[in-house]
Amino acid sequence: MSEDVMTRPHPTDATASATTPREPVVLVFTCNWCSYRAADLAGTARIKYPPNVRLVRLMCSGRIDPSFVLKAFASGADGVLMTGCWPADCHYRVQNVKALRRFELLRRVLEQLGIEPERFQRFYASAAEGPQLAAAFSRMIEDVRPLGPLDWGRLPDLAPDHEALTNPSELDADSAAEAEADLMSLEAVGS
Amino acid sequence: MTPNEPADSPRVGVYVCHCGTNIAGTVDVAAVRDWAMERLGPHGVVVSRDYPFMCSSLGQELIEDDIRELGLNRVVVAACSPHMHEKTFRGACERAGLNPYLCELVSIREQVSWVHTDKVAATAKAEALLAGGVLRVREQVPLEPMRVPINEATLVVGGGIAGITAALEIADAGFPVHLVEREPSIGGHMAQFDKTFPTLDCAACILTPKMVTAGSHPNITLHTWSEVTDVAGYVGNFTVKVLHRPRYLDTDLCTGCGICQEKCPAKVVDPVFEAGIGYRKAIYRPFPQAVPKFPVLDPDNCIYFERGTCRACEKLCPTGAIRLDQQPEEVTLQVGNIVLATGFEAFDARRVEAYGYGRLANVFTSLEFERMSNASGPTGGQIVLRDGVTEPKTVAIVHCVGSRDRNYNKYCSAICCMQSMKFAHLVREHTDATVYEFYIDIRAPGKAFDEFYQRVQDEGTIFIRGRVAEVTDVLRMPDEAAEDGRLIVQVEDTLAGLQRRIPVDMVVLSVGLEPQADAHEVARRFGITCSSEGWVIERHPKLDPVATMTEGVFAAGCALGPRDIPASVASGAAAAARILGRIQQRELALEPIRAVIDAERCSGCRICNDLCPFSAITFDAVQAVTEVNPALCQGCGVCIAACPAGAIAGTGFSDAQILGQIEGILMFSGAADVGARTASPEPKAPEAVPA
Amino acid sequence: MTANGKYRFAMYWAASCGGCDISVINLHEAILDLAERFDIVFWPAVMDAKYADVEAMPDGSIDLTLFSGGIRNTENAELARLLRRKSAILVAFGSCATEGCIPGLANLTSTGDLLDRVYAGPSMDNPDNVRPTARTTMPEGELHLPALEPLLRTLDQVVEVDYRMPGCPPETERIAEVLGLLTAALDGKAPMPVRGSVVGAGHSTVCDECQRDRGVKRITAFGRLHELPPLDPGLCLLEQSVPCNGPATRDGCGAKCPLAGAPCIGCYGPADGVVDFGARLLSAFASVVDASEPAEIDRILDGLPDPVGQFYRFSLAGSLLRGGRAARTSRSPAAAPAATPAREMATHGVTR
Amino acid sequence: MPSAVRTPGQGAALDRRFVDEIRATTVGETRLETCIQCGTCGGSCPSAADMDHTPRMLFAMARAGLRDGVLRSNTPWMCVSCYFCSVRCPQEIHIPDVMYAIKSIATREGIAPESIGADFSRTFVSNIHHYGRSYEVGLVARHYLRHYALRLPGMAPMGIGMVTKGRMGFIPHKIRGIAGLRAILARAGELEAAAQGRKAPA
Amino acid sequence: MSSYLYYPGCSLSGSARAYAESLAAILAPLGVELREIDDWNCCGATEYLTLSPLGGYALIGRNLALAESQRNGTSTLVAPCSACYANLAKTDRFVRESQTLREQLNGALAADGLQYTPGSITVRHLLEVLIEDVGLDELQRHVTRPLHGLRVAPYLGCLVSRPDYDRRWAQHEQPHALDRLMAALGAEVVDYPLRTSCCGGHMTQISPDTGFEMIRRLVDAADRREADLLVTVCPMCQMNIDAYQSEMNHHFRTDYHVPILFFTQLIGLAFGLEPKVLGIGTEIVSAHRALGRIGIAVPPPAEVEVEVPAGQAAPAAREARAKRPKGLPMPRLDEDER
Repeated sequence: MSEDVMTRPHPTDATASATTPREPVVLVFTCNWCSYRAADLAGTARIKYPPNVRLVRLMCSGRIDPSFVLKAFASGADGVLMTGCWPADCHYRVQNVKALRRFELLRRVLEQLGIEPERFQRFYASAAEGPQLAAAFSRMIEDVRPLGPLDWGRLPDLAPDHEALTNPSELDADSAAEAEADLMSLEAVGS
Repeated sequence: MTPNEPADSPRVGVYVCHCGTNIAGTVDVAAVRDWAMERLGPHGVVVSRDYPFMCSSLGQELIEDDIRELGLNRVVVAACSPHMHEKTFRGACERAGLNPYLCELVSIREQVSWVHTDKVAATAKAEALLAGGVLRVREQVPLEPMRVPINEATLVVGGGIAGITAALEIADAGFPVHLVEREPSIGGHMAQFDKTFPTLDCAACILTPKMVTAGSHPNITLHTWSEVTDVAGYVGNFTVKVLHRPRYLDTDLCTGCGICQEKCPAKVVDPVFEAGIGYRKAIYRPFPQAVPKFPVLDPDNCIYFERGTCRACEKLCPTGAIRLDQQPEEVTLQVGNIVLATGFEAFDARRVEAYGYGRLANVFTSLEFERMSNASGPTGGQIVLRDGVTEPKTVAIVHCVGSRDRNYNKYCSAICCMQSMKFAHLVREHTDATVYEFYIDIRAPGKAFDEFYQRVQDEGTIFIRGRVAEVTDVLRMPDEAAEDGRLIVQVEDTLAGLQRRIPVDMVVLSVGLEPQADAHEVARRFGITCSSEGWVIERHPKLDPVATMTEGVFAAGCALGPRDIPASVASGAAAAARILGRIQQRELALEPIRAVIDAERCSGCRICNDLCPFSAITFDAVQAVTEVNPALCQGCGVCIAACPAGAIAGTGFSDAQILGQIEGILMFSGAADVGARTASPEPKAPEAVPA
Repeated sequence: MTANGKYRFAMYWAASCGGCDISVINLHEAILDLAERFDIVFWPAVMDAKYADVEAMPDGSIDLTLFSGGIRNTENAELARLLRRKSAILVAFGSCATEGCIPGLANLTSTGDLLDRVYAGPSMDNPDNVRPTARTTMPEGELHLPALEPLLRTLDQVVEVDYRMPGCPPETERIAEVLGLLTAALDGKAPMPVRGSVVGAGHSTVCDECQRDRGVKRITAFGRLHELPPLDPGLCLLEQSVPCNGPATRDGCGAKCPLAGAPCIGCYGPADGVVDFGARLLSAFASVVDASEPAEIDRILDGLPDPVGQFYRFSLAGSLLRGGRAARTSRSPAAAPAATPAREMATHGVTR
Repeated sequence: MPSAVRTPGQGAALDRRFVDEIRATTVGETRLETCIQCGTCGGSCPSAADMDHTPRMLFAMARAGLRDGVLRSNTPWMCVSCYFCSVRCPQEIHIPDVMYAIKSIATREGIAPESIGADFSRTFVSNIHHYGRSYEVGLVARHYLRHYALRLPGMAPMGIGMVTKGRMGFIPHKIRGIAGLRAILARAGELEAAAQGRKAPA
Repeated sequence: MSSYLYYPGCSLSGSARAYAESLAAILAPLGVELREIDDWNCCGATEYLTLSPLGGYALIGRNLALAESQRNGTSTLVAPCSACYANLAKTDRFVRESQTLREQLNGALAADGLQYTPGSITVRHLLEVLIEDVGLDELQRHVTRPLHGLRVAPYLGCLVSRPDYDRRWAQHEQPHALDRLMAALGAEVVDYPLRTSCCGGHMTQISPDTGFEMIRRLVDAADRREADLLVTVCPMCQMNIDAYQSEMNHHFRTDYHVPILFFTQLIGLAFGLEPKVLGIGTEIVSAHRALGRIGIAVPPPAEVEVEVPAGQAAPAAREARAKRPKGLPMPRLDEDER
């Protein structure tokens, strides 16, 4: 066992972690009672699914605030999967129905914003349906992969306009620097 | 939103568990440890360690020491599922004087090492989840658990042996119990049996006393011929509605003399207690030892209800107890805990066409045989063919009917092997018939089970290893069976490796156990989860086998899955013990996960008013603001997500925590190299010139 | 402060309609009080001025700048930075500056399509398909035009702002209050509002000011006013199937629209601490849809033909996603086809 | 009846990959590895009496790697494809499909035990290759003269009946697309070889 | 006029001519149109699969591909031959569930510029169509000569209700569809537990002893239950039981005489059609005597009638039908769907 303690923080840098950047990342919202336990079950049963599926545990799918989904996309998720108990099996009786209603409306908004329906899906799993849930994870990845990365955080391709931005006669030195920072901020979506 | 410095600037300690090789085998824990230090330093991580078993006392001390010595005010443990060890590590924090809710558990076992194989990807995911945990815990605030009083009364659903045991245990400890049974009498399936394996003691002899005690116990209220129609509230304070179906008689007047039953002209097949091979009257007491002693009238078969005439029972009842106009009545009970002991249903043998049950007269099910072999059963304990007189000369007992079969139920019903061998013994006991047992595997792992197997072999029962392919009355040769009309059991004797056609008089199908037909409905009503088949799911299959996912609701007996009498009794007693423990505490600490409304910001739009199934949300018309009753709030968070003014906050799962977690999970992930920059706390826009 | 003891005041319009300026002018005689206390050093809407003059001013020398309009092109961005440098107090003034407002809806469209719409649209006679370019060389020399940026940004997405004042436009009486407050603060007679906070508006939502009676909400249909039976003047519009944004919209306007029988369209933006106006509102609406079957839910939601327009009319640029896919993949007008299917875009412009 | 012990090939080295080979050759899923040896198949089989191994035993042999023994067994050739076993199998093993696979491997390797069975199939198939339809007269005639010359007398009434009652067409019907059909079958052959070539045991 | 794609299969133009003729005869009154797939090929029975599974599926696949390209209006393909039905249905099922097979199959079909879209064709057996789509009521409406007094043993054979990978049949072993159809025609339906037992298929060709024994079981059971005749929906079954019955008798030294007809033939008779147009008389084991008993005159038998000694009926059967006054109640059997 290793005991060394490092107490000096290192500077953050923006390089990506070890996962292949091109492999889609899917954020999954789970409810505490059914789908999260199904995920635990998938674990206990050692059922394999793609590693870039990442879970966020809430008490109920009814807690899912559309902002969470938007936040996920804004922060770089390529897909978002809403999971919860089967309609009649909600631990809170009927709250997953509210989640369903929000899903239906949010889906319309996302489509209007140009986000493919495959990127935003929902799935029901009872606490016993670990294998089914794991399968749903794999399916979701398969659905999203062909669409390529969503990269919402990425800077829109400025190439043609960008050179106009750096028009020497209009910009002095430090405002050029600002212009750079400015571009950064443009990338800083959703913060 | 995230992560503008929380009130106290966070000092986070990160602890990565190897869980032996469970995690370390797939995740490079050392790398995760160092990564957390480097990348999450700016987010408040001041110490990062790994340890083979964080949950061990040494591992916990590690955390406690750091809290004291490094002044940690947040702790993140990357280990197993929070459902496994959240309590453990919260305990550690508490011991070190840190509010337990400032501890976050990140599951890198169930969600990473156990479900992935690629080490690099798994490690990266572990890091991402860890980042999520850190950014989430930063936004967490100290919380105090909610304390609620516990109602001392307990509801036990199901009056079989498991339910009766649970009821008696609790009642004997001096607390009130409501025992609800769907049938007219308690006793369940065990009351139908003659003998019990492997000891062969008489079921009635050991069950009846318990039934009587339960029936007369001052602390037990029986609700037979009744069903639970609604469950509201939460652990410690459930409100339960029970529907009493009309017995069509006044139990205060009825002496249980049985004259009505005697005189009733309507004789019908009894599909329940007599398993379809015996008869009862339209007004009947299912069996002599029934508890309570009162009969019930079954309107579907009552001549009066069909034609409006007869009323024999009414005329002849010495105490005038018959009430043909009786209506169902609903009672409301207040209980603190619930035991579900709803039992099982026998597999419907008709579904296996090849065995001809229902088509071939002399094919019987195990339940039919139980009744037949029972001294108080329709044949007075005689083993006879369907004709009611002929004694069989050869009997075939077929194992695994509807069990261990992907066409019906995948699982092993656990009791059939022993039950079948009990039958073999009973046949030998009552007749001198030759008995065949057709089995796939003999499963006799219980105490004195295998000895019983030996015994039955000694008694001359012939065991043939082979799953019966079909039972038929079509003879291939006129002389195939000694007499016509006898049945042929066609099977491969797998040990001899040849197909055999064995003529027998009687076939007994040892049918499997299935969950009650309405298991899913019941689970829904009680807010618990059950498997796709319908068996109740335990909170933990090994460590918490009688608790359910829902606080205050326990399960016992075959509701949890097929099991024999001793196991049912044990689980009933276990559930009772768990409940008694809670009752003793008088009050109960609940997770402080609640919704809180900021009256300042509530505009009284009333969007949320209709969203709470626990009626925790009320509207104050005077102030024109909405309020949440923390005692009723279950913390689902629906109203929080619904409030258009953002005026409802959620403790334990606040927007800030969740948004932080999302950001953390994605900030370093491959898909969001930009996300990383997004997430770093330093502001991106150029600093404005100070005014 | 100037020699004559007045504070220096500036107001600028970036991508905006000028409504904000008019709302200030609407102060009527109160504007004289403004002139009493402030020297107007730069206000293109009411007086001539050169950027060069502003650049000439010492940094931080303008005491108060009301900045209206969103950042749509390089000139807007440039002026935002310039005024940030020169001003002690910079107020994001009005819906455009605070959350993008109507111009922000252009974030649903690529710059290419935007220019096509204007320079090749039905109302344009442009046979040579002339397009604006950043540089144009003329015999007299080279001309420069500000270039469109792919997304319209809110002021605080470009520079740090001191205060935000919502409204399209901000209500005149609120303006008067704010000017009064800030003058008092500058005089030292009152504390400065917390930096970064919202001024000239309340902390709750429009329903707080709306006098209509409200009951629990169970929505069985959404409809537009002309599609609905005559409304009960005393009852909550939402309960009468009118998609009213009041529940999610910051109060401060006096609930004028709903009280006049028109649904609130949300110009005052989100309430305190709300991350995303549209998300909140759609969540609220969806939560009270009175159906549990997908088909039935869909039927009811069909009553909202333009969800983004409904939920993000004013706040798209300021929202979490800032706009639509098309704008994110903007390309030079020439390269941009009339409409590019989203699918294709997923694989576009990923190098960098 | 002979038991696995006397199976020829027993002595030969066990082929652990045989089950995989069968899986690769079977269309649809085999689930062979899930067999619990319950004997439902052998019990249900109408022709089990004439098999030298019951299906269950054949599967056990396959799993044990007795490749030769399995391929030489007459069991698959005795399968009448009545599917009783497949609907009753508690493990949902597609037994008849597995039997086809074993037969095809056996014929491919020329060690089909029951030459009559393989031969009938070949005759039948060659009909198809010629005409695209089954040509009963040709089939029966050729097949019987080959194998059942002695049976012919006993069959006279039947033969006569069939003919006199016009139930035997003497002119084979050839489909128009015969060339195309042959092309398809040829291609299928290639693909199958390719597939198995990849999966075949090293 | 409901219309279907039609795959007759080889035997209907040969040994099962009677099936084809009787079918043609009853279609018109029922208002059903069968559109034969142009240039279909043999389904390979079980033989092709034996030599080359993939080849077999390609062979069958060609027919599905043709059907797909020729479907206008209807996508339901009707097969009167159980073996063809099972093969076609199974192939469609497998290409639906197996990506690999889908690619291989279409790869092979491509050799002749064909391709099949899994699921684009629904394969159904003639029996299913007559019972489900036309309906017993409609059939009954056309009955002018009820088969009263004719004791019929309904023999479905294996390949209609099995393998049934698509789970279309509620019962795989004892379906009562044919029973109910026969009852609708007024026939007296014999309880025939071997209704889906195997006729031996090609065993008569490759292992006669096996084949004969399987035929004997079927014939014997029908005989013991005093059936006048067997009725079937499968050419192979008809062929085996009819054509090989004499050889079987010869083999076992027995003298069974159980005629077997196609269900379409009995439907035709009940509709009052002439035996001749229904191909009655083409059977080797003559139904002359059986039909005579209900007053239907058919052409004289081609071979010498063998007298069946009376009273050879199985006591088993008689006892089974006997009512018992007292005894334990029997479990109730719910009316099965098919």
